[in-house]
Amino acid sequence: MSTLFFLLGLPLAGTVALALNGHRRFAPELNIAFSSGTFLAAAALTARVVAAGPLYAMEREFHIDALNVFLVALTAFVALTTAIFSRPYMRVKLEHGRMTPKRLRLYHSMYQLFSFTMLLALTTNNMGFLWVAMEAATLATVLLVSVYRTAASLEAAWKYFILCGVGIAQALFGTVLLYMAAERAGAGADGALLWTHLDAIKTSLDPRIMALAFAFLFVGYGTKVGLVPVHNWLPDAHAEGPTPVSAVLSGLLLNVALYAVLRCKVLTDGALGPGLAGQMMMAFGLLSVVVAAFFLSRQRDVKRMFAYSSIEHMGLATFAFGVGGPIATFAGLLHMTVHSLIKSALFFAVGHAAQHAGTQVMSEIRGLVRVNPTVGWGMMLGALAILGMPPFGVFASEFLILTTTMREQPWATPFLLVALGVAFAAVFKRVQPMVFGETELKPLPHPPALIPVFLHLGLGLMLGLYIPPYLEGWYREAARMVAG
Amino acid sequence: MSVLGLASQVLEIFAALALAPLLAGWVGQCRAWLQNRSGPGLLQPYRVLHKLFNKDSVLATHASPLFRTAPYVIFGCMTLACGIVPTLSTDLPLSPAADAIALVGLFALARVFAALAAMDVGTAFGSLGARREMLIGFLAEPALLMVFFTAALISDSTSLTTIVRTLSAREIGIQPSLALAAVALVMVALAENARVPVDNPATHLELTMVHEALILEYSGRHLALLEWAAALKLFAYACIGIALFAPWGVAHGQAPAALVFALPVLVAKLAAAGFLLALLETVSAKMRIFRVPEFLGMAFLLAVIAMLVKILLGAGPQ
Amino acid sequence: MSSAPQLVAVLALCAIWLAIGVAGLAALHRFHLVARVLFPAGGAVALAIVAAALPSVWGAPQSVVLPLGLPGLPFHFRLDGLSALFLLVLGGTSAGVSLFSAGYFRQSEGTAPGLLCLQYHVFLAAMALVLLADDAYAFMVMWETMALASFFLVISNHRIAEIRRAGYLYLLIAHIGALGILLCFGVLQANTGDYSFANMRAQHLSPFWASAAFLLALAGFGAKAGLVPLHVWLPEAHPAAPSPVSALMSGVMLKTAVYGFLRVAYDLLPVQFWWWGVLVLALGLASAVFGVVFAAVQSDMKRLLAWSSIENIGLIFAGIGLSILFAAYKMPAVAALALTAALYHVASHAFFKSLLFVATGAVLHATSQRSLGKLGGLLRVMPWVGWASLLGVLASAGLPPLGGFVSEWLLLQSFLFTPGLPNSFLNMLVPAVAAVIALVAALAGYTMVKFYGVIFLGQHREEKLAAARDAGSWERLGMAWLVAGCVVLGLFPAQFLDILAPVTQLLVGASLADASGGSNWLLVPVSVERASYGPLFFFAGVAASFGLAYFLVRRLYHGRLRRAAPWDCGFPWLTARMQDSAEGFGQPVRQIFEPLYRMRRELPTAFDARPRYAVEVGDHFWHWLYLPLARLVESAARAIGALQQGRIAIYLLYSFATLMALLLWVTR
Amino acid sequence: MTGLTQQLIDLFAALLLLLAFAMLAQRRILSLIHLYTLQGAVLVAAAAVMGYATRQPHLYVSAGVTLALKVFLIPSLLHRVINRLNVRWDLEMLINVPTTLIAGIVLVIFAFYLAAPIAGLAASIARGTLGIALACILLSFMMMITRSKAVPQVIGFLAMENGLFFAATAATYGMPMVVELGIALDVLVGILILGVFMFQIREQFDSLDIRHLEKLKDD
Repeated sequence: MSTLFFLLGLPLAGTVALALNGHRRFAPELNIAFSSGTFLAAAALTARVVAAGPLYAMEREFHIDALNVFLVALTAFVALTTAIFSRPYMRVKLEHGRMTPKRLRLYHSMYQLFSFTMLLALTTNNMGFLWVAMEAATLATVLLVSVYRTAASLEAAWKYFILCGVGIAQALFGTVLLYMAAERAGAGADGALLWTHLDAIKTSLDPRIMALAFAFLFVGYGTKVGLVPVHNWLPDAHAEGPTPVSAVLSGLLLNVALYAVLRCKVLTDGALGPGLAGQMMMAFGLLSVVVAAFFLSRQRDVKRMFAYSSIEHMGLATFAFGVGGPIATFAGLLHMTVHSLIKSALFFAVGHAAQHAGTQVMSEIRGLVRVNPTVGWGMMLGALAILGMPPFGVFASEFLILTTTMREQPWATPFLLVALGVAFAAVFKRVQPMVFGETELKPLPHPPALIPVFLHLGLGLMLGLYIPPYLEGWYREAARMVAG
Repeated sequence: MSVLGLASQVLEIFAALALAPLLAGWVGQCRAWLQNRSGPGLLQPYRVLHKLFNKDSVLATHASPLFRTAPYVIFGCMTLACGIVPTLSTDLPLSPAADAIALVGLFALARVFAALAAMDVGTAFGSLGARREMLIGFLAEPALLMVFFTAALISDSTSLTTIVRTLSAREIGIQPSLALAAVALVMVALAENARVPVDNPATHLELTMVHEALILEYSGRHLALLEWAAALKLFAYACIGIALFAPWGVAHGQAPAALVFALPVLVAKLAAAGFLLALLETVSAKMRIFRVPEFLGMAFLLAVIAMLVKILLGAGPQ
Repeated sequence: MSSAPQLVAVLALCAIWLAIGVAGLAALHRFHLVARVLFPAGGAVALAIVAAALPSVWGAPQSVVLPLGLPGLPFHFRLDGLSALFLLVLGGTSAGVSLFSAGYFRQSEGTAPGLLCLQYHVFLAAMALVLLADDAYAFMVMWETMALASFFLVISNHRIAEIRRAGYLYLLIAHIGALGILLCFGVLQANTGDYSFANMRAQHLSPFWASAAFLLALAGFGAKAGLVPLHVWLPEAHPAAPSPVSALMSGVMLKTAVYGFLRVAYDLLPVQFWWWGVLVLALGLASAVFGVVFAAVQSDMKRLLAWSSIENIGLIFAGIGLSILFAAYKMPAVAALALTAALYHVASHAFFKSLLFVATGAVLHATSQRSLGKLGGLLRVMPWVGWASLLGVLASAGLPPLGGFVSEWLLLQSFLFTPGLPNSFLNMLVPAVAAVIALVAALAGYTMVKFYGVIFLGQHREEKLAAARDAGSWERLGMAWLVAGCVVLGLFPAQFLDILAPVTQLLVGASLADASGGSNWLLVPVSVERASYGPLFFFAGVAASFGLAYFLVRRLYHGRLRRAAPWDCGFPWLTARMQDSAEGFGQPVRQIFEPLYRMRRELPTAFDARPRYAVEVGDHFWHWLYLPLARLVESAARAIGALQQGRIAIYLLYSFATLMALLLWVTR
Repeated sequence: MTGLTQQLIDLFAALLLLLAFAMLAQRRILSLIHLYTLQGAVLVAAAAVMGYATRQPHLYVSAGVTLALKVFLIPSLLHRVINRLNVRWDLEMLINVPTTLIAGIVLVIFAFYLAAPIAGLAASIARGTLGIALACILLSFMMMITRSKAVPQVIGFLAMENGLFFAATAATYGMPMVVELGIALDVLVGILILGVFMFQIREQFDSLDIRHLEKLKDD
């Protein structure tokens, strides 16, 4: 249990420590240190789960199984690389005067709090705590998004707060209904919200209550996933917050929210039989993919564009889970992983690029590859990877999703085809001139943090060509759990 | 490959080389007669050739080796073309090497070289002639091919010797598809051999000339070769017409006597064909170059219709 | 492993290609190392691939599984006759192109030489692996890697906006096409979750699903091959790329699409339906006509060649369509004939088009001009390039005795068998179709005369052309190799048919070798009585009369020669500008095929003080298909964009409405 | 006894619904805060009565937390905010009141329609009130949609939270204790952050009108 303790304790301690010291010169390093500690704990925990199977802690309040363990590892990893990335990034911001030491303190502290809430949401076995952690994550990220205190960032944060707050309130109602169904199915008051317990009795949960509960839960957590039409907070928050925050929002928060939806889906499927939840997820996933693809073609702000791309990809993953079956579910999980890796890498590259240009407006970023070839190529490869170009992992998952859809749900393929085509046209049209062509950009004052970018891209590449057996084992196990 | 076959092959080529200028002279003479002129005489082409061979060749200063090579290539192509159209015998050793499609390709090869050579000097006329020649070519070539295809469908073969053998075994009678194809072939032949109404071999008027513009820069032996090649081409077309539409009298198999008999028959048929050509040229007027595509388009259409008719009616000896 | 020696060898050679690429990356700016060592090494590897693949044309299929790829779906590779044939084309062509590249790439052009070397060799390796892939995932990965590598090569001079635009269009269409292929594999795997080709072969699809797979494959591979109406990227991307890359793209990459299509249509799909063949035939013919008609009016030399590639791909697909038609009616011998024609054209087009593209590269380097209007007379200053291109041009024009003619001959021969089809409608259709083929072949001749005449013949249209230097020795070597390919394919068709025979046997269950009766010097599709073609005799005939004529003329008369200025018609200022321009040469075609173009003309009147003439030839497809599509997407995006109009109350309303909708859904 | 508690709970539920409607119709910000406080008080009472009736001690605890949070802490915070920001003006509505009310009635009917089949399944004695709880949630949702100022929007959000709390109490006698505490903490922190935000928004835009917050969009 000590690893779990460290996993959750370290970021919490980091929150406090950075709340006190976050403005100091060594704060970024401290941030990295806490994140690496968390990552090590996550790695150790992963190793344990790989070796010994699912584990419980604190009277079953915490539960690590195949579904969440890889997300825990991923979350800790992305949190670490983002912390590394944010060091030079924030230094530039500090010099430009957009950050003050005070804000930096808030930023660092909230960063740790955010990773704590993410890990809590993932590891908790209690659906109530899941909700609490998600809400807390909203609060932490709202502060992160608004950290520049500009008009736009305040607006974005406000919308984020209100929309996600309202959304997640629906999820709370769903949780209440879930509790009610559990109580009725004979669960004792103590265990009634424990997911493992619910999972055990899921077939005896009342279908009518569960259907209603899933509707609320889906709207609630779906808002955080960024599903159309409840996605509206997402582009604003991504575009106006600091880039490291955009990276973790896309890389972690969306995943965790989708994870919550998946947990609920398993229970709903158990109670109602497969169908309803899957159809809902397919419908909203597909809608998200299509709508986001069209949105992509109208963007001028680079981060906003990639935010819409996140909507598209989360939609695709949601759709895959909706299709169900071992292959599509496997693909959905893989998609979550690679999207998180690649998208955060993209945001890293975008962050540096925007600092080069002093703007996020894409038409003013030109010829990156000539000022800084590594950032330029990072962005190019990242964009191609996220657009589903092999041999990156996104392609692998899209391959599985599309081929499965073609036979399972052929009606959806024209939509997917149009959406992926439009998305490719839109994103690539804008990325290409940013990376190539003539330029008037200037070099950066500090060397950019390129290790995170290429580490992520490298992992994304690896997942496209080779999935290690233990990872594959998790995916299969998790897919079995989700798909039933 | 029999000795006789070899002999008939050689005979055929030499007959072509020898008779081609005569045919050109005959056509010119007939035209003169039809136009109430006395004419230069049948042997005039030979005299012209001899004169040209004796003259120095004058080359433009920046003409490339291609320019000097082209007349030989064209001459070679035309000689081969005359060698593979069965005029005297169907037992030709060269026949398997080139069928009807290859024959069309051979004409195309000669045409491409002529056009390239014309462009080589880089004068306005040369390139103008090249362009017009290629224009006529790309319209005439498919039409010619379709004519061959009509015959090929009838005889289930593109081999010229087989076609001639099949067609000559037929009884005399009008086949609608062949009749249409014949009209198409005549139109193509007029165009390809620079005849009125498409071109006028007797003019050097810049705006209308095609073939003459093409060879404007040539002189001496090169010009002689080109003139000879042109005569060979006319001869080859005449022989194609004869082979497709009047194939009777050609020697089949091992029959030396038939071979001997075939030559006068050929001369007679050629004389008729030459007269027909002169008649056609006399009664028609030169058309504007812009009208040529329509003319050749018509030929193309006729040839395609001929093929369709063949398939529709299922005609032909089975 | 030892059971698949050739396959392992080819895979190892691909790995060497990749290693050469990585070495290039390591030697990023060491130009001489990259150009003089790495590129020739790549060429040597290409030759080795030819050597390794040649025996497996006749051998039994070999397969290998690599521990890469998706879980449960490791990379399968398989080398059978079809793969081996295309590997031969790839290796043979790229050997010449690599040699040429060794002398071609210059230090200060766009991308760093080492990076170019990486992209180039990744491109080659990906193409080879596409040909070897034996499961859908490996295929798609290699396929897209190929597209990506070639995309980066296309935009290697990315500072020019037009080139970036071309690259964008290229990658976009390639990607959408790839999605089509992907969905095709989705159909073929028939919900088994097993993506290996072996499993796909074993599936029995219903006619509906089989047709769906076929149509998806046609769209996907057609996009890559440049079939109308998915051809628009091709005339943009080929001119934009460096010439050796254009050569590879046109010569080899388009052929991988042909390969993929054959693989799906014949190998993975168990049956063929006759209307598939008609569809492919129609698309192929449309592409052929469209390509050649547009090629005839181009005034940019690489763009002209690109359009000509569309034409040739059209001919290849016409052959494939015809063979599908025959195969559907269970006429394997004739199907083999049509397929042989298509495959032969694959090989000959690979060589002559690569040759022409590298020649344009040499011209481009010597003159820095791509526009035909500014070239001319280069045969005199660049004899190597000039004479090599002459052979390429003759082959490309489909003239005997070179490679292009053989395939056209075979194609026309196979058309003559269509009256045997048991479908009267098709019987009627075919003469018209054969006529179109004949027209295309003739127009190709027209186009090639224009291409060669304007670039290499006549006077220099610009002063500085007189100073142009001929290609260097590496470039000559590369071109000589490609010329040799064209000539060998032209003169020794019977020998090449031995290579094609097992392939057609594999795909349609018959081959021409069954019919030819073992004649080594004649090309005999069915019987000598029916048709035959002997290019060697043919060539000997022309050459003999050429030689005899030369000898006799010299012997009987004389060889005197004088040089003088060309005749100027009495007009004293004969300038280079009086030659026919590229536009002028295209004018008759433009006039005859006017409805096919979308033309914008600017004509001077008699009273213009400064007369100006301009003509712009556009593509109807672009105007009537792509632009409306783009506009449609744009307006859809605008409509959808209105959803996000900034008001939080509206956003809340969305949430509310969504909740209501979901609640209604669950209580339904 | 059960009859009485039942009646009491039904009464409180009706009160809650009434208050929700009142908030929907209310134009003045100060009254809105008063109504919110009142709603909190009714909730406390309901929870306490239920705790008494079912002998569930943790209901008392949650009643106490609610009392502290929703009757004292949050309203006083809100009061301070509006005093400091000097925003006591009347409110503009995006949609006029009668329309809102009619839509609200439709919503209530819909909520009952949704809740009716499942309310009977609840073990709680307050099972009949689940529909009312849902109606409260939806009405608050609608209130948020119709308001164009930041403060009432926040109040709407808080009212929704009240509805949720009532739902939890009505359906299941409340969530497990730790969860409730977590929720309460979240709400508290959330309201604090929102308060800070309102100051910042005011600083940036010189107004709390959220129509200033419409710059980020796709035009």
